[in-house]
Amino acid sequence: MTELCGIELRGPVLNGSGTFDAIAARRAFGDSLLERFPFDAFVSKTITVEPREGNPPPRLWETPAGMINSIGLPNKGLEGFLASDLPQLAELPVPLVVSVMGFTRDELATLVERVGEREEVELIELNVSCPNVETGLVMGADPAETGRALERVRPLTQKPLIVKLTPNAVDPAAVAAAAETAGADAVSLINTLKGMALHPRTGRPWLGGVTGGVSGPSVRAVALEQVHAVAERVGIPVIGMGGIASGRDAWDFLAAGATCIAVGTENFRDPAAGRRIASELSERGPVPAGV
Amino acid sequence: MTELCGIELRGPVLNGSGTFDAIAARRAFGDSLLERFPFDAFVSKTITVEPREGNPPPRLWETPAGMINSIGLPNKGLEGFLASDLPQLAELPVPLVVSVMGFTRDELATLVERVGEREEVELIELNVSCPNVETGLVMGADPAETGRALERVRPLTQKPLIVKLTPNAVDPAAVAAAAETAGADAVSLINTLKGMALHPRTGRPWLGGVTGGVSGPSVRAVALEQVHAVAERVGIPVIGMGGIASGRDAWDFLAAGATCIAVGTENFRDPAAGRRIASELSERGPVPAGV
Amino acid sequence: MGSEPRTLAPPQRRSATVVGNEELGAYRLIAAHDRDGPADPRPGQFYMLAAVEGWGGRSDERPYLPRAFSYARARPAEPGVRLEFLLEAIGPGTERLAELEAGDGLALVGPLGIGFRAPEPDTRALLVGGGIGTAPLLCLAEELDEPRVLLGFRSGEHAKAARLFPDPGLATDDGSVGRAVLVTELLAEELEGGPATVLACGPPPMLEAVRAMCAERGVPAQLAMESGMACGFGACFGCVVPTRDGYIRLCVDGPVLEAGRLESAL
Amino acid sequence: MGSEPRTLAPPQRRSATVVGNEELGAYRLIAAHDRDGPADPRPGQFYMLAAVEGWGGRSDERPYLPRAFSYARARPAEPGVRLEFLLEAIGPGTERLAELEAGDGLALVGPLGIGFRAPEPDTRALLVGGGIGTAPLLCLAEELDEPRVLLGFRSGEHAKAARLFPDPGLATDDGSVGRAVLVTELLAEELEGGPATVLACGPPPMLEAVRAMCAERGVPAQLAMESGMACGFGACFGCVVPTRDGYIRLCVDGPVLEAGRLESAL
Ligand SMILES: Cc1cc2nc3c(=O)[nH]c(=O)nc-3n(C[C@H](O)[C@H](O)[C@H](O)COP(=O)(O)OP(=O)(O)OC[C@H]3O[C@@H](n4cnc5c(N)ncnc54)[C@H](O)[C@@H]3O)c2cc1C
Ligand SMILES: Cc1cc2nc3c(=O)[nH]c(=O)nc-3n(C[C@H](O)[C@H](O)[C@H](O)COP(=O)(O)OP(=O)(O)OC[C@H]3O[C@@H](n4cnc5c(N)ncnc54)[C@H](O)[C@@H]3O)c2cc1C
Ligand SMILES: Cc1cc2nc3c(=O)[nH]c(=O)nc-3n(C[C@H](O)[C@H](O)[C@H](O)COP(=O)(O)O)c2cc1C
Ligand SMILES: Cc1cc2nc3c(=O)[nH]c(=O)nc-3n(C[C@H](O)[C@H](O)[C@H](O)COP(=O)(O)O)c2cc1C
Ligand code: FES
Ligand code: FES
Repeated sequence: MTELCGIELRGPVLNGSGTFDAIAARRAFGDSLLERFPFDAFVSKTITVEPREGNPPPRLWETPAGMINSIGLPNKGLEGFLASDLPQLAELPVPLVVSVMGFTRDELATLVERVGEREEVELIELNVSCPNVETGLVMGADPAETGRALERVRPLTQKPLIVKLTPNAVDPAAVAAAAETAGADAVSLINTLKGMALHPRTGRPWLGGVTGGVSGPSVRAVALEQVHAVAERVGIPVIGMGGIASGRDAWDFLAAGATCIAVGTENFRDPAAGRRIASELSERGPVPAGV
Repeated sequence: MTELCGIELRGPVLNGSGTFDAIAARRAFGDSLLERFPFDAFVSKTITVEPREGNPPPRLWETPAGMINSIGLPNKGLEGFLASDLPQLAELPVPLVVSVMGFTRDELATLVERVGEREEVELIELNVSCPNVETGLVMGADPAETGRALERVRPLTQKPLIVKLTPNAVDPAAVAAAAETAGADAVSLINTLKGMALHPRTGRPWLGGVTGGVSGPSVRAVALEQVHAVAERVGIPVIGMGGIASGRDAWDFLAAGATCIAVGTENFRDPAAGRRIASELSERGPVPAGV
Repeated sequence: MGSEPRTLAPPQRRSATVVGNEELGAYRLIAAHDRDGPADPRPGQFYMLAAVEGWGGRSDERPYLPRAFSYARARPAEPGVRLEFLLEAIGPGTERLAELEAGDGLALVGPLGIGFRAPEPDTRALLVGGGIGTAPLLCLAEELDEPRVLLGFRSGEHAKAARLFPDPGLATDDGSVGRAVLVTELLAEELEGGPATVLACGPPPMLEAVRAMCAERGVPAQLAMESGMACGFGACFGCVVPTRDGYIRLCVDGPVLEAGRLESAL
Repeated sequence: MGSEPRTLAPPQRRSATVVGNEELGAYRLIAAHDRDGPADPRPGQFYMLAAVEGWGGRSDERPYLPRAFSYARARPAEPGVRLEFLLEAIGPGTERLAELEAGDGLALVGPLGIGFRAPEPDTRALLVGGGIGTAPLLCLAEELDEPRVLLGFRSGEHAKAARLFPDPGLATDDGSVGRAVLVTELLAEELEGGPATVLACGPPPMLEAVRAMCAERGVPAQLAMESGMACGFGACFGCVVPTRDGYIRLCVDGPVLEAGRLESAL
């Protein structure tokens, strides 16, 4: 058993937001997916206030030991999510975390308030890896900006708030500390690293969104350093992710100070990766006290 | 032929600072190294004012499609370099770039002044990926800090100054722009990404220096995005590097707007990588106008 | 076939054993014994494949992600199923798979996606394949009675894949085998022969030509499409294609689409 | 041997052809034909090796960097040289190399580093090897006349490597072969037999025991050491070991060091 912000989880393995669509997976795999659900808590893909189509294709590029994605947060929007997705996600056998992103503090407030009202939702994750269209600053890259966002939404819900940090920052630990001070209950990291690929023939950007986010084993060493630095700085639980593909990797992130870990890109290679990693982790034996 | 800050190079392929020791390589390979020297200009390992032993071992960790190093800038110090290394580097058949790092602006000034006096040296690269011990800010992560450093050293030499940017910044293009405004003649990027590894048994930091720098193909997509962003922002030449292992990779960096490229970690796999990449590059054909 | 021709996949990656890998002109026909998979995938469904050993470290340190392949044939095997894939080696992933030898491990997830629907009542099934797009038509042809199969290839080497079919109409770009026309010209002629349902798979230009031709003539058509995929089961949102009602994920809403849903197949 | 026993390497990675790979108890003996390399590497020198195909994509998506291996034997071959490496599979790199088959490509750079110097005049050469540290002693023993070779292994399976030597003193931890003592005990006895030069290679604890014993008795010793390497030719500064005069790069200033330069071999 693992405890995360007062919620009992059967284990420490989550999914990274946007790397597993339980509704689509149920279409492909049927209810056998629920019988041995791969995660101990399920994190939804990030939703926004307005519906989004996402970026034009191509959206994917394979890199050495990883990939770049330029998905562009396609989602049904707040109302569409609450009406059609949430009831289906509520059928999952594990606690639900809903990931939200606002392009202004008002949007973020709306999302936290409306999602927070729903009892199917156990925790809310704030994806702050986007520019605040008012200030132009990437919320998650700037401690003050992140603090202000938290101060705004903290009073709006009793539910635990997780801040998903961006690795594209000088000092993620400073951002985490600001989030903690402003009332965050946990932080999760890393989100994807900014990256790019060119068309092999034309030399022009390959991705429809021009740039994208790098993920997979190639980012693991960077993620582990940031998780270690953040865990040393804050007292709230840390959810560590970034290239985790085995129980050994998960063990490393826990040893670096994480309370839970999340599996992202590895889900694409194996839909049961979460479960496999959980069992490899228990076979690997106890995790030493945080380094 | 390639022109870099008014200096004629036989081609666009440099080495990344600290990834090829021409003096040691000559001990291993003899003068055959000079007959077909792998690079079109040679960049020295970064020197500091005082001699440094470097970090305790272990200094290396292999990652998926890359590695982490925690070398710690071992070097003979300014006087030792000028007295014993520079004369040997002057025997190389290509122009010499000397990389320097100062922990204060005064140190940087001393290095630029003394190195700039030596006519064996064609260009000077400023490695600003270190904290300024006075301000605590990592010079290369902060545009203003970088600008102030350049303003201080610019008057001290006629030689072209290259600023080596760190990727561990929110907006490397802003730092590059500040360097250009303050008189830099070129920028080079990326330096290594901050990363970490744990001991497989103890879970404690593997590297003697605790954290280190990630390099190799795993960082290429991140490097390409930063080179592209910087080349769009500045008018001075950009030296692109980060995971370049083939002519195709080099072609991508040139297409992204770089004038020259540098080979780093790939040198470790093949001492002739620079030459191999140069010929693969010419086989690959013309590079389209910058994207 | 049902309204949504989809056989469910076990919810994890499993390991099959390669039992054959033979050259077929420009392609390779790879057979694997999938002990733990369903014996009844639907024509047009696909599997995500990777070599168990040595998946990575090739050109550009790739491949890393699994690769999508329509199954070409499936035969019940005790236990499980014997699957055949027709493969064209064009990059690090397909090159690695093309090297697999009998006894090697083949990691797979599937069957995935939605296959071909039944032809419209009282119409002849016209199967149109271009190049490697021939693969899913093989199992499809087996399920239909007396379908007419039309195949187009770049060259005679590629056209060897046509040997897998009893008596296909054949076209090659260089005219080395069959007629020196585009396969769509064969289709145009066949469409004169009365009501038909077109079931096609091939490169985007061919599919677009088929789509336009069928739209013009009001002929129902289903197109098996391709896009770059990372997961194959709707997790990454990477495989979208534009349709009249917005982007859809080809891996869960396709890869076979009613032509009418598309403005263009390019 | 010269004052600095170092044969220069061609300044690029080249491709050799594997001509043999046989099991030798817990180890493998891999032979390769290196057409373009020098025929006279010096005992104690090493090569950086990688498989030409499939270097990567194993556990943790590794290996990526080449791996360092002392050559165990070298025989002139027209053209070039036939090299033999004794290998213990302990991780992704050595596991991949252990799978190489005759005909496969072996990428290599070398010979690298400084080998063993000649024993002091009028001394007997005592060669002391532990485990895989046996490898460089094989070519060294061939160069010396009537050296005494002492070898220690974990088990009988490992001790099979001793068969490569005419008549070695043998010790195993479990006593399954030879005596159930540490090889350093055999050394202590031999050191009673008059002036000697000790030439040793093995795990750090063994080397440290040898160093301490020789220091105590004033016996000259050379130790072939190990450290993690990325390049093997002085480029990365990653392979340093501490000596009385600071850190040195083992790949260019070693791997064979005069024991007197070390405070400890651990
Ligand atoms: C539903 C479906 C069914 C399919 N069925 C078959 C089949 O039956 N037989 C068959 O042979 N093929 C089939 N394919 C195609 C097959 O999946 C691809 O050929 C394969 O993925 C190519 O992988 P690769 O590593 O060999 O080539 P890649 O190097 O991945 O190149 C393939 C294409 O991707 C692009 N590309 C190049 N580099 C990259 C990169 N780094 N990241 C992302 N894209 C890149 C280029 O456009 C290139 O042409 C199918 C595809 C789909 C979606
Ligand atoms: C000069 C020299 C000569 C040698 N000669 C021989 C020889 O003749 N025969 C022989 O069998 N071996 C020899 N070795 C040792 C050989 O180079 C190593 O066994 C090999 O590099 C191991 O690689 P691997 O991938 O199999 O194992 P790895 O996974 O690299 O593990 C090897 C050791 O490195 C550490 N490690 C684990 N993971 C990592 C990581 N990700 N990054 C960095 N370190 C890690 C651990 O301590 C582990 O025990 C020699 C080494 C040197 C320096
Ligand atoms: C295709 C894809 C889509 C993603 N979408 C989201 C998202 O919607 N919200 C979010 O917070 N993170 C998103 N991420 C980031 C992951 O949750 C995770 O932080 C990152 O991928 C690092 O973990 P990994 O290396 O294990 O994938 C996405 C990642 C990928 C690869
Ligand atoms: C072992 C090692 C040592 C390095 N030392 C230096 C250095 O002294 N100064 C510097 O500016 N960059 C140094 N770098 C960074 C490289 O010059 C280069 O910027 C970086 O490795 C990215 O390129 P690559 O991926 O091709 O290696 C070093 C990199 C490595 C791997
Ligand atoms: S391939 Fe991932 S959603 Fe379709
Ligand atoms: S291994 Fe790179 S310097 Fe020794």
